[in-house]
Amino acid sequence: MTKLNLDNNKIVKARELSKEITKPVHDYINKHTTVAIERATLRTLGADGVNKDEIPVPNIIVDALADKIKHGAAKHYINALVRKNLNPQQLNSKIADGLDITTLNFTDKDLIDKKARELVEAFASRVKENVCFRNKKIDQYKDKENSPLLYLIVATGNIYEDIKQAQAAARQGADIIAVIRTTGQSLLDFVPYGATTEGFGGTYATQENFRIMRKALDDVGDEIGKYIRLVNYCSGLCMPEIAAMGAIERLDMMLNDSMYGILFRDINMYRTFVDQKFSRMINAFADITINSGEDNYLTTSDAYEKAFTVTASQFINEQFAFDSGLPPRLMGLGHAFEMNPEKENGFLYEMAQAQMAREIFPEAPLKYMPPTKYMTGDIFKGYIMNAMFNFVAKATNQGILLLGMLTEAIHTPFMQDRFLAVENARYILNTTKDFANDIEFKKNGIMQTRAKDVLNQTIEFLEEVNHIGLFDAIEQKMFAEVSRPKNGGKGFGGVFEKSEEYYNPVYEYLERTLNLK
Amino acid sequence: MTKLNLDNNKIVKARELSKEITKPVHDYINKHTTVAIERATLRTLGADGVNKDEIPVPNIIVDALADKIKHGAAKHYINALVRKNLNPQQLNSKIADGLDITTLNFTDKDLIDKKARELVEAFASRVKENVCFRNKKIDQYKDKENSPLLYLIVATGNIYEDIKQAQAAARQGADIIAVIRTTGQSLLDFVPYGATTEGFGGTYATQENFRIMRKALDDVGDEIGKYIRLVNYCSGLCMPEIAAMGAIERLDMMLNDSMYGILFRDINMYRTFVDQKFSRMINAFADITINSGEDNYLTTSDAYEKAFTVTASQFINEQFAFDSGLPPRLMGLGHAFEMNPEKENGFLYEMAQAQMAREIFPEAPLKYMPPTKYMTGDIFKGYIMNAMFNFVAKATNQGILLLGMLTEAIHTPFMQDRFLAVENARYILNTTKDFANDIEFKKNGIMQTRAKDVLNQTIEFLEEVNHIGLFDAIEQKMFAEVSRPKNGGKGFGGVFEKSEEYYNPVYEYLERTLNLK
Amino acid sequence: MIKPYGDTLNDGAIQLSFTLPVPHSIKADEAAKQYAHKLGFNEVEVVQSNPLSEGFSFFVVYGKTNIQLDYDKIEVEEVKKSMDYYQVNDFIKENIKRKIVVVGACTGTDAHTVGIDAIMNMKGYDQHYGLERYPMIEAYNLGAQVTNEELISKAINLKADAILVSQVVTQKEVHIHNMTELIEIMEAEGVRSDMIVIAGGPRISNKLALELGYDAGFGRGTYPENVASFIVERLGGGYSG
Amino acid sequence: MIKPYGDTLNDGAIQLSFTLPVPHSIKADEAAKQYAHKLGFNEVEVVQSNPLSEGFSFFVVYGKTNIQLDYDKIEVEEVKKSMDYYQVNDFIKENIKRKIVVVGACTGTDAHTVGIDAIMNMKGYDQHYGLERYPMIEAYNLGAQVTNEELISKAINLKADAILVSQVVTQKEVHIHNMTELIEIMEAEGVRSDMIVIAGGPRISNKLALELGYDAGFGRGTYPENVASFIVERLGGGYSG
Ligand code: B12
Ligand code: B12
Ligand SMILES: Cc1ncc(COP(=O)(O)O)c(C=O)c1O
Ligand SMILES: Cc1ncc(COP(=O)(O)O)c(C=O)c1O
Repeated sequence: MTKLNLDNNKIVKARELSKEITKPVHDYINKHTTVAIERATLRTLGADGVNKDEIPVPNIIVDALADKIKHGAAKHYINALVRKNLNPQQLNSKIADGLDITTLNFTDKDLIDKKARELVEAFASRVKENVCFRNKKIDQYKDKENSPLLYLIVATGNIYEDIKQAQAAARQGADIIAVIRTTGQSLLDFVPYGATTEGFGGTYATQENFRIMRKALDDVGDEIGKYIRLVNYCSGLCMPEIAAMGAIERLDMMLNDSMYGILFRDINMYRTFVDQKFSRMINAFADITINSGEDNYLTTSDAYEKAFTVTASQFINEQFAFDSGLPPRLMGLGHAFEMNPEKENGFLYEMAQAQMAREIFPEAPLKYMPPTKYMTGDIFKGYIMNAMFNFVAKATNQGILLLGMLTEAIHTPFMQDRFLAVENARYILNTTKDFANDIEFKKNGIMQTRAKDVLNQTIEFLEEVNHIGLFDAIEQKMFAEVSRPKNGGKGFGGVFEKSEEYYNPVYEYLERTLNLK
Repeated sequence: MTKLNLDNNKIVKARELSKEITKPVHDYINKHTTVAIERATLRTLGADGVNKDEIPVPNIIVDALADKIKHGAAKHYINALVRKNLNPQQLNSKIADGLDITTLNFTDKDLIDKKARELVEAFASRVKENVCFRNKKIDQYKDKENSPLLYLIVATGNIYEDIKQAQAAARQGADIIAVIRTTGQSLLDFVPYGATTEGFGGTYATQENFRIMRKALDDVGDEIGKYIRLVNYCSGLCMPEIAAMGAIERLDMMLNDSMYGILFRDINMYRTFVDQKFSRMINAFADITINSGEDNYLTTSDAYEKAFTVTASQFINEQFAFDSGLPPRLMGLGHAFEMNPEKENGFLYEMAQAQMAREIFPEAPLKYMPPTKYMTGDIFKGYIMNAMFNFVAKATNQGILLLGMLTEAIHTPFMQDRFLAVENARYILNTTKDFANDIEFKKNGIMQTRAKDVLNQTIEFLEEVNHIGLFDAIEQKMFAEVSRPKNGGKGFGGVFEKSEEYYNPVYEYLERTLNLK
Repeated sequence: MIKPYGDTLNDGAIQLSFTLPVPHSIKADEAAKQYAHKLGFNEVEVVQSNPLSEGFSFFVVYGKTNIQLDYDKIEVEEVKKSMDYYQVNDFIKENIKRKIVVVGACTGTDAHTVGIDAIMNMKGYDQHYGLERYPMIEAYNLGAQVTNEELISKAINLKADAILVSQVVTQKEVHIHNMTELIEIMEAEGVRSDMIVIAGGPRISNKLALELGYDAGFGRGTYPENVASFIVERLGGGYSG
Repeated sequence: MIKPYGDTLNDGAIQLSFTLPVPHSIKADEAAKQYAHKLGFNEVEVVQSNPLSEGFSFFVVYGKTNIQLDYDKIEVEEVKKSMDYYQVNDFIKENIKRKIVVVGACTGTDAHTVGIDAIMNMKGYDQHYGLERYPMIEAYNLGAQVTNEELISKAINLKADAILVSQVVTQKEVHIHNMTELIEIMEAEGVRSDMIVIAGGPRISNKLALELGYDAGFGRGTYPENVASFIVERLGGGYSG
């Protein structure tokens, strides 16, 4: 028997509702493309580099296409390669120097298709090699992994400083390193280029930064006998491009939510929904675990009152993930320990919520976020809040544990803060190791009742969303207490209805490979 | 059903064994008195003050009696009062000035008895008033009490500095204040006199210090609307005198163990056993909760391996307490959270042990001691160890929670250390409030099995002690891994076989009142 | 004169923790100790030291210092008791005699809305109504990630009496750059003196804000009425409550 | 030259916490800040402040300092690699050619036996045999709360080569008084130079012990072989291992 004794019919019901909710969105998605999807497609085919104004080659191409983009950008790039008989690097530098490939006449369809197959094959085999390498390393070093995996962030703004911090964290016991992005990058409609050393509250996500951090983590991993996973942010206006870059540079996890950009970055909803699908297909193909962002709801809403919005969003994220070919084992659905520490029995409510996520999504490597909102300058109090959080994480068998920092309310982590966070987690995880197996929840006790109530509220909420429709529900403030107009927000101009002759060999390849057609 | 599902027959068995073990000791106790018992008796009758060499009046009398003490000291003091027609204060100063009352001829037995009744009555009514006052205050302020009660120590060495610290602690949320004694006082065969400002690692226990701290706590208690309990150490060579002083000055709890002095202070075993009985009778009469010292076993032995010695000692302490007329509600039996923090599932073993104490001694306000041995200079780690300790305390419904200090390995507590300790406890107690009620332990799980094993080991151990006899068992290192020779240790010279005509109206009064005869 | 207090008056006891960029070793411990001495501590105990990584070590230190502070000489601005919701509205009615206009935003790349929402939103914060609720205040909350240009032009259009700027992210001094820029643009456009400009955020102090050319700065735990009081008093002459 | 490290080389970041004997107030916060300035910090943030009692307030502070330390100039005694159990016994056999006698105790009012037991008892500590186990050492552990007189007279009677003193309680410098007294008595009795005298305990450093007239001092984490090595080398001339 499960601990919470939830009614399975209700879980099934919630899943059905999410399927109904996402259906019309999915119809929309299938009919549209975006500038970001096209740029991402170009990247998988080999487009890269920047011109003298630091404009990336994929942007130059897409900008030049303007609304011809509705036919797909890939054909132009492949055509140019064939016609000019160049390899991608050569073509990229010509484009950077001013060549406008969108004005070239198209060559034979067969030649283009052949070249497309070759390029897609090159991308696919690179990604498959990455997956293979990763699996081998994980398998080799499995014994030393923590359970849950310990996830630490670095956020110095300087990739070389980040490396020091990341390697230190790995040596201290981290399993996963996330390089936090600089504030504001998510609103850039291009991906910066090269190694960077100047970010605010985080470091730019660039392909070069991915590459050098990947290497640094592989090195320290071999040193300590562990595979250290690398995470970045597959979100914002360049979501699909980041997915492509991550697949190529062997990132292992990606923050990637179906609605986060809409609600928390005011990115247009159509843009986000269309982008997230392709991004997730790439993530699925590259065997990259996504982390959804339900924790964010609780930074603006009350974690006790609005717990159901987290559960509802998990169901919706799951459904969108299914639609993109992501298997449950790659769904790092998010949630967080954010109740007011002054709340009587807060620990029980947190445990109930975390256990509920565990039982509803049994195969998902749930990603559990630490207290942030109620952290204060009292680093001592914060440190024990983090301990209770670690306890719940272990007791409810979470997959990914983002470690809380005792200085959360003060600054981005110091090196010593991370050390103390790992020390905290290791102590708690070890001393409470089999606690969850050793107890049962009292029938109709506080925890069982709480989970039942939240599930009921979730179903009510999903019914209402389904009734109104997801687009309108978002407009009507039903999520995160924020209203986002359908045609408002950033990036709406980058959404295009696909033409009849829309061509995208990468999208097709992925659809086929992921059995989405 | 209980959480641990312990076999009740085994609990009964362990109790029977303890009864058998203490029987021969009790026979010894009944036949003997000690210098400390006589001095304590004198104190209850009014003896007090010091001479110019700082020798306390009770010591002057007892020293003068030499081995005439076997008839009891009380008769001499009462006789002197009657013969000289003085009140105790007047007599005390005469004694301090050199009067030797042991050379006075005895007056009429009747006159002595009458005076004895009067003096005992005065003592009894003072103590009863104290009890009454305390109960009234506790009742009045009940709502603000924590559960478990939060117990904090002060240890500056200076009673006036202690007061500041104690009042600060009370304002921060403490329910109980213990004034730690200066190192070495337990080996003094007299009680120092007056207010003191010079102690090492603690403050002298003197009647004046008791009095002024009592007043300070009553004051701050009224300020914050709480009854603040005061604790001191009823142990060492002056155990019965401290009991008497505590009864008079309305202390509320006393550290008081039947074997602690033997094992941890190398005080002679006969002396200790005889002293502890009278001390406990006074405590019982004054409605003072005792705190036994089982935690001390774990500072020298391993808490996992030697857990059974704690349980065994609890049974023995309980039996000795019964023999002195202490009801279970005054038995603050001790134990501690002292397992190695690196131990896998350590939290479960601690929880099992604490829950076992709870189930075996359902009415006792168990006193739970924090981690000390594995505390290090890493104050952050220490702080979360204390959090886990607080968690177990709440989950197993302990009565008295001695708060751990994050600086345990460094110094006696700073004011801020105490504040942080209270903050820690209040957060944990509140956030996990009904956790214990909301869970059950898995049948034959780690915790149930552990408790069963420890109870079995306890019984085996008690059987062996019973077989060998308690005196020899102590000599043979069976407790605390230390051997104490029967005739060795401090204070053996102060033990005397009572004569036929031994006279002690206080002892008799207490025996009668406590239904021990 | 005061000193820190551990368990005895003027014992000067302080707890420190820090990392040094040196490999964990006995030499590192000694360095930590001597470093504490350099900070003015005389009795120093390095009670814990841990390796963090190659070339980095972490220390917990307790020390005692003789450095004293003259407490009587500490000057803090007198915290004016701020008006409450009702008093602010009454004050505007009586002294300013028209609705006042306030425009607020979390500016630059900073996306933290909770702070500015706490001040401005209808529902307010911790049982204190936000400015939108004030009948005598027209409040416009532009949200987060608003550029300085946008904020200023909006304020000009609305003829704002006051601008509220929230800044939460302070890493690498990003808030300083951003706050300075706002004032520079306003001065360039010649509108600085037309409005009261106020900054707020958990790491913003009044002192810092004044230095950067703002009229006031508000930190942690500010309530809407605090900033409302300030604005209306500036606009309508002092308040003697 | 080094400085503390937060997240950037030489940022000089340090965490502090302390109590000031002043009532909790804005003035108290400012005092905490200025106090940190006096300690040499320039960017100071009082991130938390709490009332502790009437007239006492507690602060958590982060600060950045420019104070530097010349790491190259730090001198620590070279830690001689200590001999192990076998080497010590062999060394005694070869160089001293008789059993040596060691007498130890935790002295004064100090009742902490665990430390001296760790060094002397048969079973040892953390898998390191205690001195009683060494075939070439005759070890006498007198336990705790032993007076200096007792310890000295026992050492004289046993013709001890070395005396081991453990001191754990250090409050109000009780260990200093007690350790000093031992040396004074030994000197008065003219036996100081007859024996090696060693102190140990969690707050004892070699430096302190030397200052008080001991031959050596051992702190936290000492193993029996460390002190055994020291003794036999002193008795039998250097060891080059
Ligand atoms: C919630 C939160 C978020 C949410 C924000 C959601 C939202 N819609 O606002 C999310 C998850 C999106 C987020 C993201 C990030 N965050 Co954030 N976040 C926090 C958190 C946990 C709480 C902040 C909060 O809501 N406080 C509650 C409000 C009520 O308090 P307040 O802002 O201080 O406001 C009060 C006063 O300051 C004042 N006030 C504030 N503004 C104004 C304005 C005026 C005019 C006045 C008068 C008063 C005033 O009044 C308010 C009420 O009293 C803090 C950590 C913490 N516990 O403090 C980190 C924190 C602020 N975030 C931080 C960072 C770095 C980020 C990121 C940049 C990380 C990244 N690289 O991705 C991102 C990106 C955001 C961006 N582009 O800016 C850092 C900032 C470090 C620093 N000092 O520079 C913090 C301290 C966490 C940390 N230790 O790293 N974050
Ligand atoms: C266990 C313990 C006790 C036990 C002692 C049991 C026993 N038989 O020893 C009990 C409960 C009895 C006790 C009582 C007291 N304790 Co106590 N106790 C501790 C505790 C928890 C652990 C000490 C310990 O065993 N450490 C383990 C051993 C192996 O480590 P060690 O002693 O450092 O020894 C190592 C080295 O230092 C070195 N070493 C030690 N001695 C020697 C000698 C030589 C020659 C050499 C070469 C090396 C050497 O080698 C050892 C192995 O590496 C500490 C707190 C802590 N976590 O450290 C408090 C602590 C030491 N106690 C303290 C106090 C104040 C007391 C009391 C005085 C309190 C009171 N007023 O009642 C009493 C009274 C005792 C007295 N009269 O001295 C304080 C001391 C504060 C200070 N700095 O002055 C501490 C720090 C707790 C605190 N924060 O208040 N205590
Ligand atoms: C799902 C998700 N995406 C992205 C981010 C990062 O934010 P930004 O979009 O500003 O990079 C977060 C941060 O919490 C997140 O939860
Ligand atoms: C039962 C008991 N008595 C007394 C004491 C205090 O020790 P001392 O006898 O040195 O005052 C303790 C300390 O832990 C104790 O547990």
